[in-house]
Parts: sequence; C-alpha cells; structure tokens
Amino acid sequence: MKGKIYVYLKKQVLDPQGKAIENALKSLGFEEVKSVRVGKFFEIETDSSFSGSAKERMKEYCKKLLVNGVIEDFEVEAVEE
Amino acid sequence: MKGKIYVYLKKQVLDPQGKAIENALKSLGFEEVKSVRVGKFFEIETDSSFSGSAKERMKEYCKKLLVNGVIEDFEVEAVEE
Amino acid sequence: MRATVIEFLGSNCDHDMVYFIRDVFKIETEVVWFTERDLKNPDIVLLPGGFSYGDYLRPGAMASRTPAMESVREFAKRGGIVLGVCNGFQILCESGLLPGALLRNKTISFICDDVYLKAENRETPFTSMVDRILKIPIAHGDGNYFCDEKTLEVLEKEKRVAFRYVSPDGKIDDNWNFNGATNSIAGVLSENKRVLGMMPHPERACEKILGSEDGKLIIESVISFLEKTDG
Amino acid sequence: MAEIEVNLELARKHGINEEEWETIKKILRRIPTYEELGIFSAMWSEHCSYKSSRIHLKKLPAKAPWVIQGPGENAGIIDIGEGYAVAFKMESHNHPSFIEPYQGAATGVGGILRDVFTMGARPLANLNGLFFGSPDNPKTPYLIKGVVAGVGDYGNCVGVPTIGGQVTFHFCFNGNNLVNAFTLGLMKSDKIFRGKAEGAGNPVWYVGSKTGRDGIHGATMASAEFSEETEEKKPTVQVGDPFTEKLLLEACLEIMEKDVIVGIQDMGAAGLTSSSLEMAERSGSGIKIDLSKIPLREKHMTPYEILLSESQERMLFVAKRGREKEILEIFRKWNLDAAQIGEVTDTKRAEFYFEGKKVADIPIEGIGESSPLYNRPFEEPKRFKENQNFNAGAIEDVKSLKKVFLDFISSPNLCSRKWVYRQYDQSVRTNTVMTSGSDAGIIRIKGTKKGVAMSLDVNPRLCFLNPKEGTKCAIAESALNLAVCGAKPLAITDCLNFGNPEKKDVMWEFVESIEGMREACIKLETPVVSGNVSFYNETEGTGIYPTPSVVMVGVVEDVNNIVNPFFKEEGLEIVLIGKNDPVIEGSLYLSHFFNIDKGKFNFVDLDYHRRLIELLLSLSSQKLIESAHDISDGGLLPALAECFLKEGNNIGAELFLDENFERMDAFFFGETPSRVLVSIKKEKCNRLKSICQKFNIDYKIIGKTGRNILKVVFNNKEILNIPLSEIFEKWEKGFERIFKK
Ligand SMILES: Nc1ncnc2c1ncn2[C@@H]1O[C@H](COP(=O)(O)OP(=O)(O)O)[C@@H](O)[C@H]1O
Ligand SMILES: [Mg+2]
Repeated sequence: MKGKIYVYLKKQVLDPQGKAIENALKSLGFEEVKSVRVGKFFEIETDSSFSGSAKERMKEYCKKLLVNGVIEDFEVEAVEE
Repeated sequence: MKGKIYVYLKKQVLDPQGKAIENALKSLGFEEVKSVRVGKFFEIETDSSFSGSAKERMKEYCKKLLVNGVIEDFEVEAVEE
Repeated sequence: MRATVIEFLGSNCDHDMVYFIRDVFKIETEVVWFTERDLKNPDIVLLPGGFSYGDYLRPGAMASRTPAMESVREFAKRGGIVLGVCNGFQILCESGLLPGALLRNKTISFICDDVYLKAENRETPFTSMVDRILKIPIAHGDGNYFCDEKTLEVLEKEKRVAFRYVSPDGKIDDNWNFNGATNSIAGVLSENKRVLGMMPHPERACEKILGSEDGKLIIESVISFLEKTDG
Repeated sequence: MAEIEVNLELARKHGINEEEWETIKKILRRIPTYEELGIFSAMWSEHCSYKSSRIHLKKLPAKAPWVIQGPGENAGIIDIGEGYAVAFKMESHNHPSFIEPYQGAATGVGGILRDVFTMGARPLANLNGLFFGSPDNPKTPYLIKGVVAGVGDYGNCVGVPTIGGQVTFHFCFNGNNLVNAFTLGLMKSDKIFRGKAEGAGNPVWYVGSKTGRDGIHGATMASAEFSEETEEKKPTVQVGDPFTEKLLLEACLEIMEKDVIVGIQDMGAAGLTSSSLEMAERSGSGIKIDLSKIPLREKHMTPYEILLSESQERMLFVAKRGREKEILEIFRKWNLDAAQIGEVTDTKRAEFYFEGKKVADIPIEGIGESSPLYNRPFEEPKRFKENQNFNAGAIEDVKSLKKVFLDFISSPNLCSRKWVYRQYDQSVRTNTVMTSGSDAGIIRIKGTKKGVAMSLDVNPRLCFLNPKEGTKCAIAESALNLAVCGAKPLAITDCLNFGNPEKKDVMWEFVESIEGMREACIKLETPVVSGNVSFYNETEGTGIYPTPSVVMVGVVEDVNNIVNPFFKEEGLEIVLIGKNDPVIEGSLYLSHFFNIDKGKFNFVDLDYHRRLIELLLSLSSQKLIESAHDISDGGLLPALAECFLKEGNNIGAELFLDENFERMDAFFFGETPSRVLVSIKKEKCNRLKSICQKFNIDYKIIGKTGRNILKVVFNNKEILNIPLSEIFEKWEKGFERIFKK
C-alpha cells in the first residue's frame, strides 16, 4: 500500500509559523498575500501484512500517533496495490 | 487566489523525521510500515493585486522563500478566483 | 519519599533531573527506561525535559506512546503525583494527562532565557512553598501553550493554572511572555491538581552558583505535601 | 555497470595532478581501480592530507606537563586535576554552510561533537565562531538566520549547552562565510579512547545512521575555490539528525564503560575511507572491510559511493573478539544499527571487498607517507608595507562624542549578540556558571570546586594587516578573556581559515600566522593540542581576510571566585590596568566609520601580557576586585559600557579624566592590547596598586561607578552624559536593524 496523510492545524489554532511566513512574503514585496497556513503530510509505504482496508489502517496511524486531535485535523489518501 | 504548495524532501536526502516516525509506528505494532517520508504544505490566500498567472506567482513564492532548492522539490496547485 | 525519573530515547535533561532530586535534595531516586512498565513504587514521577525523539513529528508525541507512559497514566489515575518539565509537559499534554497543546513559540525560534513565574494557586502539592516570584530558565522551541476557549475557561475557573509568566515585579505583561502562551500560562494542573506540567526548568535553578535556587521551592512544596498526607 | 576507465584525465577530475598520479601508480605498481582513485583523491585532498599546511603546523608547540593528547587524534586532551581531563577541538564547516546555511552549520556541530565523544569524553560545552559578510549584503540576513538556527537546533537537541562564541561582520566574508564549531568534553583522565585499529583478527564495527549518497566528495569540495562549476558538482547535501547523534553519544559512552572497545573514531570528512585508513595507520596495522555489509539507506549504491559517502552520525570502532552479544545489546537498547563489517589485519594494507570482489587494496603506509607534501611558495604582498604606512592624522577627530558613541555601540560588530545566543540552550546539564554576554564561558565540574573556562577569539582585520602580530593578538585576547574571569589559560585549539594556498600572498599570510601563533603559545605556555585548517575560502578569486580562530581553554580552581564584567554597586573605583596607549590605526573605529582597514596597530608585548594574566589570577584568588573586563574591539568607551550593558542593570559610570590626550577618537575608541577595566572597593585600592607594582603593570584610577548614567568629565568639564537606558536600547536592538535592512 502507498498512502498520503495530510495534517492541518485546526482553524481556531494559531499558526505562528504561517504568520511568520506571511510577513516574510510581504516584506519580500508580495503584498497581495493575505494569509498563510502551514500543514504537513506523510507519504507512507507498507507491505500487505495487515487486515482491513488501507484507508482504515491509515486512519489508525493517525489516531495512534500521527495526529494530535486537540490541534489538528487530517485527510487520508490511500492507494491499495 | 487560493493556492496550495507541497514541498518534498528530495529523494536522496535523508529524512530523519520520517525515519523516527517509521520506527515509532512499528513499535506501536504497525509492522507493515516500510517507509515514511515527511513533507509540508502551505495554504496561501491572496488578493488579486498582482500581475501574471496565479501559478507563476506561487512558483515565485517558492523560489524566493518557501522552498530550499538544495534539498527540496515542490509542486504547486493554484486556484484562480 | 521516593522519586522516579523516566528516561525516553533522546531525553537530555534526564541527568539534570536526577541530579536535582537525588544530589540536591537527597531523595531516593529510581531511573526507569521508557520500555519498562514497573515504576518502582514512587511517590512522585518526574518526566524530564529535552527533545525525546528529537522533537520529531511533534514534541512529546512519540514519548507519550511508550509503555512507561501507560504506567504513568495509571499512576496518575490513582492519584499519584507527576511533574513534567518542558518536554515532560509536552509529553503530558500529548498523553492526555493534561489538556491543551504546546505550539511553536511566537518568535518561531528556540528561546533560552530567564523568565519570572507567579504561582497562581498556592493550594496545590507543587506550590505551597512558592511565596515569591520565581526566576527560572526556559529553553524551548515549542512552549506556546494553547487550548480551546472552553477548556481555558475551565482551567481558570478550577484554578488549574499553576504558574504564569510575569515581569520581574510580578505583573502580567506580554513582553515577558516570550513564547506567546495563552493567558501567559507557564504551568498547568490536572483536575485533581496532582499532575503538573510546566515549561520552565526548576532543575536548572537549584544552586546559587547557577544563578537561582528558586526551582527548589517546587520540590520543597511536594515534600511538605507528602509529609502531611503520609502522616 | 560498465567498467569505468581510470586514467590521468579522470584523476584530474578528482583533483589529482600528474605528479600525484604517477606516485599513485608507483605505490600500487599498477593503475588504480576506480574505487582506489576515489580513496586517494579523498585522502590526498587538502582537507584530509593537510598537504599545504603540514610542514608549517609542525612548528607549533604541542607539549606541556598537562597535555595528555596533542594534535593527531580526533581531539586534544589536557589534564585538569583531581582525576579529570578535558578533550576539545574546533572545526570549520565553511563551505557547507555557505551552500546550505542551516544544514551546513548543524552538521558542523554534529561533526565536532563526535570528534570529542569518540575519545570517551562527554560533551559539556560548545562555542561557535561565525563570520559573515557585510550586513548590507543581501545574502547576509539569510545566512545568519540559517546558520544560527542550525548551530542552535543541533546542540540544543543533543543537549550540550552553547556558552560563547564570536560573531563578526566584514565585507571580506561576502562570498565565504565561516562557521567554526568548538566542543569541549569531560572525561576521567585514565579512561581515554583513541582511534586505533589494533590486534589482528579483532572485528571492525559500524554503528549509527545508514549510509546514503550524502556529500560524496565533500572533502574534495572543501579543497577548492567556489566557482560556477562547483555549483554544478554540488553533492547531495548532508542533513543533520541530532536525535540519532544523541543516541550514538549515549550508546558510545555506555559501551566505553565496558571493556570491549579497542579503538574508535567518527566518520567525518571522506567517511569510511578516512576513518578506516587513519585508524589502521595510527596502529601500523591493516584493515579489511566488506562494503556489502554496510547498512545502506539507498538502493544500488556502488562501492565507490559507499567508500566516499559523508553521511552523518556514523562511527567506526574496533572491538575485542567474542563480545558481539554485549555490543549488539547496547546498540539495540539505543535503537541503533550496528554491523560487523570487517577485521583488523597485520598486512599493513587497506582492503575493501564488495559482493565477494576485491575493489581496493592499498598499502596504508604508502597513502600516508607518500601523501603529497607541499612547501608552497610564499611572498610578502606589496599591500603589507603600504598599509603599515598609513597615518590616521588626516582623519577628522570626533565632534559629537555622544553621537559617535551611540552609533558605534549599536553597530553590527559591537551590539548585543543576544539575538544569537538566546537561540542556544546555555543551561542544560546544569553546569553553566558563566555564559555568553561575559568574557568567557565557564562550566563547573560537579563534585569538585573547579571550573573549565573557554573563549573563542580572532580579529580578522588585524590578521589582514599583519598576520603574525594579528594572530598573536588573537591568542593574547583569548587568554586575557579567561584571566579576567579568574581562569588560568592552559592550551588552545585553532581553526585556521584562509584563502587559496596556491597564491603566494595567501601562503605568506598562513606562514606568518603560524609563526605568530608559535611565539604567543610558547610565551604564554599554552600549547596547541588540536586544530583544523580550512583553505580555499575564496569565491571568484576573492579571498577572506586571514582568520585564525583560536579557543583558549583554562581552569578555575574555585568557581566561587569567578569574576564577571558587571558593575555591582555604586561608588566603586574604576581602575584601568595595563598600558594605556591606544591608537586608531587598524581599529574597528577606523574600519566602521571610515571604511579603512589600514595602519600599524599596537603589537602585543607578550611578556607584559603574561604578567598581566598572572596579576589577574592573583586578584581573583584573593577576591580583591568586584568586576573585570578586558578592553578589546572598539576601545575604552565601548568596553566601559559593556560593564553595565546587562538586562536590569542600572549601575553606570563616571569617568574623570585629567590626562592630556591629543585626539578623542584614539583615546575613547582606539585599540591596544593588554588593557583591563576593574572595579574595586575604595579601601582596597592601595592593595591593588601595590600588587600592580609588584607585577610591573600600569595602574590608574579613571572613575567611579555611579547611578543610571554614563558620564565623562574631562578637566572638570562634562563631555558626555547619557542615560543607561538609552545606551542599552541602542545596543540591544543592533541585530534587529540588520534584518530590517
Ligand atoms: N556566536 C555566538 N554564540 C554564543 N555567544 C556569542 C556568540 N558571539 C558572541 N557571543 C558572546 O557575546 C559576547 C560578546 O562577544 P565578543 O565581543 O566577541 O566578546 P569578547 O570581546 O570578550 O571576546 C561574549 O560573551 C560572547 O561569548
Ligand atoms: Mg572580552
């Protein structure tokens, strides 16, 4: 399986890094920039030694480790092979 | 304009984070995991006070600030509005 | 009194914590490796600071999912006393023992500096002896405390903010809240007030020659609390 | 894969010239294999072989009763008493930090940490010397942000406090910034490990990160000038993994507690090749390695790539036989890859196999003894005498002392460095008793009263004007920085950053600099126990000023007697100790305000300097003075300000001057070595005076500490009066202004 997991900071959560990048872009002359938010993604490869659907498995990774539900949301994109 | 920029570590470049996450997933019992690579993305909103296509503009952000061409590659996804 | 310090892969303030408890306070101290489940019967568990798992993914994330932390959770549920410092605080939030999360500092950079702390609630196991403004170092990149509004309301109402960043003369002041923490929060307590997470390092303020001894008041408070409850 | 034809042309592409090519053929008695060519190219690069510098480095003094290990090992070691020793070294990571400032600086710190813990020492303190181009250069803010974050993040994550350093801006670094990283570690003096490969049949182990295609030919790259071509040849940039480094550090220190290690060395420049060959060479043994056994990160790596990879966070060690289980157990505990990859032999050859085939077989003596050794021609450049002849008489003297002073104190080379060191963890390990913002960094040694002090110094401008005398000044200043705190200087490590040694004037700078270092180290009795040379700091033909950074290391007998630079109370006497004959020739003042780097500066009188150091040590051990600070860059007035420039400090100073000075600029901002400002209680002044007489050192009361202002009174006339808050504000915000531009 190959999969991608996108992790977003929740809307209510302040994103200091995004804010800093926004300011930096502006000071480089890109004055049109209104907002920047930073997220991360994971590209994961696995073998097939697990049961259940690939998507469900990826969600488990998120719940068990990859995502902190207090501040983050996520999306999963799995490709079974 | 709204846009998304995905930044990847180049293939040959070491990804210490990915490696540590891979180990952590395995030790949580997800033994099927073969590799993890970590990337980041930026969600950017702008007004329309710039010239040229949205996509080109985003590429400029990348070159000027967001992406470190020595170790990273990127992809741009722009939505003109 | 018996203390247990947990060591995680990559912890780098573990020795400092052990020195603080064992050498400065002469308290019997066990060191427990993160793969172990037996905490060795402590009165207090200490989670040290310093980059477990390199702070990769999120600070504290991987450490919070180790066997030793499962035991710490049970220990806390039974009313045990737990102190997490810096990375230890991050681990406590990640493991759900404390609410909220620690975001990147507002400066985006790592900050090492002295901060001033005010104990907001003196009726806790950690603060009864804290009768003055404390001067204690911070050293972190992710110490910007965050929680949602509802949680914040609960924390304030239940007096679960243990410490706030203040100016040297004890006033709340954004200029002295270096990392940008919500409501200048430097330390948070659990519902039963027996679990404390704090970003500043009391173990680095334990001898005059290091510039401050203020960190000792926190452990002195715990000692006095335990003496009272034991006897 | 098609066989690659190895010939002179290919050798040239490897930076090997015709003469060297002939030598290689003679050593091997045949044409080298591709892998062997790679090995020779790396081992004979300037970076690894020191071919241009070796004959000069030999002149440096390396011995003293307290020296346990001099140059030649991964780090130098000195005895500090009570059963303890400290290992330390400094190394440059200039080229990588210019290409990728964050990772380049981070991996520089990683490399020097490994050099120290490989000897069995636990790293306890870092310093960093950073040299950037002019603040107006558009690249400077980007470089400094990246470099500082890289230095900080790596050391912070591993948990080693960074307690001092230097940041210098000068346009000569526009095309080549410098990053010099220093680490000091503590060990028991009877538990020292060295990079040896002894005992035929003993297994060779590899431990740490897997090998990838990182930085192949990094050593060769660090041995050439920058040009467009090097841009293309750019190898995969090495990425630092401080988490793995921390595990490696703990695992190595743990395994050193057991009696299993014969020899150990980190894989630095030229990776596996240099570590294995160096270890065998030191022991006069041979080594046989199966490259198929190396843990790899990437698929299809060739033996050539495996040999030359500079992947970080890797170590090589030789263990005693039959201890596999214990070894694996420890590395498993620390989650590290460990593999047995070969063994020590008595063939005096380095043999490398890959998939059953021998790919390289080199006589080790050959590669060492026949390694090229150049006595490169050198010649004093014309500019040298011309510059000396410069006379500052035509420069207009200061009109508004206040304005000039405030401009100066907020300028890039004098303003507060807090923006930098606030990003460094300075207090982890709870040993730091003095840190950035003072004259030296000092850590205490737990369980004793002792402290270890260190200071990184060099003034590239002086070294440009006169490499020999400038280098002496660097060592003198570093020693004085320790002495004012009460630490006795014991030994130095250096990082010799120069331009292209194939140029006669650069080579002259180098030779002169070594001569200065030699004289100063002999006089001050501070041998050179380790060091590093970085040549080819040139871009498009323009080189840096010669920059021989030095770190002086010394010992404080009782950390309770440490003296810091800050005024503590009102009404203390301020005494200037030392010869007060400053000149503005060659000064920072002249460089900053007039863009002139010329003139004959005052040379250091090493005998006088040594007496001054002894005097200071006697003052601190008697607890006679309240504060002490040396006068260096910027001269008297900035140094005086530095005695109160500290958060929350509100003790200022009043100077009463009756002396006749010809020029304000020279008096207040001129420079001269061997000067110190101390504050002392009035009743102790006579005692101080008589001690100064005993040491034959000049003494003069020049003012008093006071409240909240800096005031200068000359012949009963007030010529300066500024509130401390105004000075503090200007000084503190200096760095912000660099980024705003
Ligand atoms: N890169 C750096 N990292 C940490 N500390 C630094 C750095 N650069 C300068 N400092 C600190 O700032 C202070 C002023 O530096 P400097 O003027 O070079 O000192 P000095 O003149 O005494 O050698 C010193 O305490 C020094 O250790
Ligand atoms: Mg100094």
